[in-house]
Amino acid sequence: MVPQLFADPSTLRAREHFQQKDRTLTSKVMSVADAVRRWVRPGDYVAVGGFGVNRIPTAVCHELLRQRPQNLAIAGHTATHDFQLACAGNLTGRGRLVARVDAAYIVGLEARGLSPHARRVMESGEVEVCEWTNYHLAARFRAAAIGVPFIPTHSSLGTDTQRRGAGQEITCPFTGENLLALPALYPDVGIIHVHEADIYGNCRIKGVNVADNDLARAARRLIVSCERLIPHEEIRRDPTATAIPFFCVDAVCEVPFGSYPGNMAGEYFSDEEHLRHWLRVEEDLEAFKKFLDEAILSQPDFDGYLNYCGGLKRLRELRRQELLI
Amino acid sequence: MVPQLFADPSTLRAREHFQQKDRTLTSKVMSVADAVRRWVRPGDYVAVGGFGVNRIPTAVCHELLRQRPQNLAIAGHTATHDFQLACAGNLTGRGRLVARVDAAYIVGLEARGLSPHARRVMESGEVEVCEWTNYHLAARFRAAAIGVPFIPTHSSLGTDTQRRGAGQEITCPFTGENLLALPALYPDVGIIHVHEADIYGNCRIKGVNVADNDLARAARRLIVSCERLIPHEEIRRDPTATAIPFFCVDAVCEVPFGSYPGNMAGEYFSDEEHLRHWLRVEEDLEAFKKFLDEAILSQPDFDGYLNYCGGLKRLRELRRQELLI
Amino acid sequence: MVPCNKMELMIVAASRLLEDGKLVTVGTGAPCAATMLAQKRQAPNLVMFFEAGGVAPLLPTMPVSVGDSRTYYKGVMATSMADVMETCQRGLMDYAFLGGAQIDPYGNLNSTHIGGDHAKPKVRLPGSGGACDLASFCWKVITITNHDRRRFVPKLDFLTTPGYLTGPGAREAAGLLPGAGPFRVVTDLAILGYHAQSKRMEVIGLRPGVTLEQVRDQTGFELGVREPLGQTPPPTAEELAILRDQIDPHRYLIGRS
Amino acid sequence: MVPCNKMELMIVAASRLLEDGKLVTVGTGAPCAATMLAQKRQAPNLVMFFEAGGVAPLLPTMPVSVGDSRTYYKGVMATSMADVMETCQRGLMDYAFLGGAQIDPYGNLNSTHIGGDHAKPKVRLPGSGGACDLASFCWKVITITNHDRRRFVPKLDFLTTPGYLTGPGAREAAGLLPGAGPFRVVTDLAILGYHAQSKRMEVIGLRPGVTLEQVRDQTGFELGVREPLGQTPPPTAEELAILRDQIDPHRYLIGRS
Repeated sequence: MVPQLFADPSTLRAREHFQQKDRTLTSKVMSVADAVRRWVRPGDYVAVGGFGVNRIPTAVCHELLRQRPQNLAIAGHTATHDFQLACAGNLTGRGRLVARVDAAYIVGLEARGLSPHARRVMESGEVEVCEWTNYHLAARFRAAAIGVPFIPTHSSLGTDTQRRGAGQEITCPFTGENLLALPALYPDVGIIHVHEADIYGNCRIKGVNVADNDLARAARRLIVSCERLIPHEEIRRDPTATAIPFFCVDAVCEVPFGSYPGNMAGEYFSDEEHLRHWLRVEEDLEAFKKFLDEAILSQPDFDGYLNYCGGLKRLRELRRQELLI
Repeated sequence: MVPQLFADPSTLRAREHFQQKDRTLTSKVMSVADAVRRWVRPGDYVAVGGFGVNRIPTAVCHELLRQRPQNLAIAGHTATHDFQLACAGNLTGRGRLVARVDAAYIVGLEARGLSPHARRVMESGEVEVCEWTNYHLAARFRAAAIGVPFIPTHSSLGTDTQRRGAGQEITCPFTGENLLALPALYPDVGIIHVHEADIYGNCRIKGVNVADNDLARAARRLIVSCERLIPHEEIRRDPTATAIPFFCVDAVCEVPFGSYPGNMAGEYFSDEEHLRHWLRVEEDLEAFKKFLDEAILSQPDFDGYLNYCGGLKRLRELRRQELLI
Repeated sequence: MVPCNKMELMIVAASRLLEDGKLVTVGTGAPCAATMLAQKRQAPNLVMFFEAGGVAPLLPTMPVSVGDSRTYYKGVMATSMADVMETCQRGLMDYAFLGGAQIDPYGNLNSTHIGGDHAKPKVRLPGSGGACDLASFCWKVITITNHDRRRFVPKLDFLTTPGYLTGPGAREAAGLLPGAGPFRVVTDLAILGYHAQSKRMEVIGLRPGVTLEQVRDQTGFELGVREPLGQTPPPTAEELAILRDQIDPHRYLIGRS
Repeated sequence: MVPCNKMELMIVAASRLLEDGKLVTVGTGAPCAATMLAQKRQAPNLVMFFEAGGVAPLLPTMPVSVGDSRTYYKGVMATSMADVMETCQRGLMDYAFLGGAQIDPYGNLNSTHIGGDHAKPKVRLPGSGGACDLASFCWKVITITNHDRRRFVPKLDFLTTPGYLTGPGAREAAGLLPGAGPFRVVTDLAILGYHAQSKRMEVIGLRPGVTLEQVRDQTGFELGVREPLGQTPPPTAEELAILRDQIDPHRYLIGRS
């Protein structure tokens, strides 16, 4: 099987989209449910920000599970709990959330181990896979943000990762060096979680940015969740601090603790106990379905999940851990 | 005449250099004179940061004039007063400072007009020119910072700017789009001015970054001047604020008002009167040589120039202008 | 008609071209003033960019440089030049204002050199700066310029910045992105656009009191007309008042004319 | 010899490979502990990077993730993944620590799948993550792993991450950058390197009490020896004390062995 591109790298067609994209300074504040309803469509290519469990938009990922648009393509970039959540939409009784994945890092939770359910999904053969590396996907977002159809790299030449990926070898016109051209990746929908945003979507991120500055610019539509809304005037007080400008953003959802059980720099540490629970409960599919239903699907919103997991008491503990208190 | 590259875009040879580059956390604080003596060699390719007269490393440019290494190549990127200063090293009686220029923006000072002396130099035929655009040079720094020999762009195809430049047309392997490949630009020496740096060279910049983050990473050697040294601990207090890491930096020179007569965001506005004086005095070559001698060459250091230009009184006025007081 | 000078005339005419809710990259001077005026009238949500990295400032005064600290004073973002240019390259920038020493019938611009040859020019000019990039990327390029035969030439000494290059299909053939390019030329004599098929410059509106003949006299190439050719409405008292009282109270710009 | 477990043995051995004044990209666990130990001994100016963007943190505890907030706690920079990877690509990164489920004689690694085929694997693993990038870019790649035949295989099920590929000249022929690649494999039985000509893995030091035969028994391919083959010096009391008291006081890592 020839590896194929799951997203169109053409600058021309990206420009046709961006030309039409709304760029007025109007409030984009809405609920997570409304954001997903409005901006995610079946078959979309979805890219999720953060790294591992850190600064991931958990609340929005939950809403994808609840609304379950079918047959998404997913950017498996530094994906851990976010990929667990995506896979929870497959083989659990309501069709197939994930149909295709650009795999750079999937099914694992770093040193915590592999996700039994994500493995179950990926080993079932029901998800089409194309291989990449973390840098490949970061560079593909970058190419899209730049507005060119590819960016070259010296990475991965001669590997099966390259052979099972969809890059193309090219020769440098200046040096004759052999390079791998990485196609621009314009996700239909980008989803990121940030520390602060104003109602228009101007965003600030503390700590590592991972690939989110580029992802935000590359995404045709962008859903931002934030720990807190801040006044527009505060953005204007320090324009150097703005990581993502409003004209990239389509929805702004205020979700305190929105990255739980992940780590949000300066706010709360990851809930390692709860993450271990996930890995355990995933082992048995029926138990996992019951857990999903109780913890997420039957909850009206993310606050419900937070309460299910120990509520403010637990969150306060995680905050102390983060602050080394 | 076929346009040619003034710098080697090869990743391989850049890597050989960077592998050897000192990367220890040791103090790099030195005088501007020592920095130029130590890090700039005749024939070097030199790139200067900032934009227009804004956040330019004037003090280091003056030192180039004083020491006058011969036959430099210059990145004429958003260059205004910095290019005036470079050209002051040609046709003024001590050989030829500038031998080659990658011209994106040169000889002009934006709405202030054209520099008579920079024109004199560029119209003399003694400087070899290759044409680019501001974005071309920014993207060439970026390619070098990325560590690839080129980056593609859709800019400038079909123009004389392209024909008198040294990019190469390539075809996108994914979309068939025609693109211009821009060769990586690794300057031998980068020179930038920043707001704050620690003794190791970790730097913070306020306001627009222009191309300096990429330039700093692309440069084989990097001289940083800063408005003020700050404690290393202050850098570690807020790592998100670091724009340039120490391992890119070879010299750190504390030069308060080091961008004068340029504008330093939050510190002082540009001295428009003095800039007008430069344009006037350049008209007559002999008068200009006298001015250079008095204002710069006979001064022991940059403080001397500041005093020549009105000293702290004038700087206080410019500070008030900047702060809109 | 309220008396006004050429610069005021051009700024007001240019400001009227800008729609609300769009993005525009400006330089200092007339483009910046035109954008500020539009923001205070029909386009409060027009967002101003400067190529050095300033986005959506609340300008306290007219900037003297495209990179000075005014260009991001109370802005929503102070970023890099690459970020601004790449925002243009991926198709978000609606307008760009560009100028040059020469403009040809296809809206190509020269800002590199006049006379001589490239290696030893008679007059060396700054070069592209960001102009060639913006003209490659932005959907609608507007030029504000005085109208005379030295500027409006049949053939440029150097094609720095692309208009329609050699005519229909030429941009696409060269590989430039479709749909972008020249839109309007605003001069002290007329407003000009480009013929839909031939891509050649044509007059679409005359200043009050200016004849087509006068315009043709000051243009070094044949100039078509978009029918019906009318007069451009003169600046209103309100427009001039905003320009004079709020945008350029010290007459740095409008005092030049 | 101070008693210690396999994990402690490997961490100490790896830490000794790291020279002062160099840059190293680490993962969580043993690589991070080895780097911290080196910093507290021979390499106080060794700079630690994490691929998510953390540079030179003063780690308050062992991170649980390559992107958690510890990885830039009091760091000199918290940047992007691209910035870290590109620092590697342009040749500044001296060391990288990489692991995998399988390693072959040329130091190639598999972390993508075991068994089955790619579309329907028996065991799906995470994939490259940043490993393939780091192995393409960094000058000296170090692997820390338990030594057994399931891991040390003659042929990988999937070549995720490049070692010397198929042998001498293969990296260069594929277009990978010269001079970078596999350096050492640190196991519970031995320290291994690569033969200068053949690029095949070879034993360069045995753990105290381990025989060459034992190592070969646990290796699924032919294993050469760099003469004279000696024993690797055991961890010193000082090294173990730092590791146990300062680096991993809660024994999260060294308690696993």
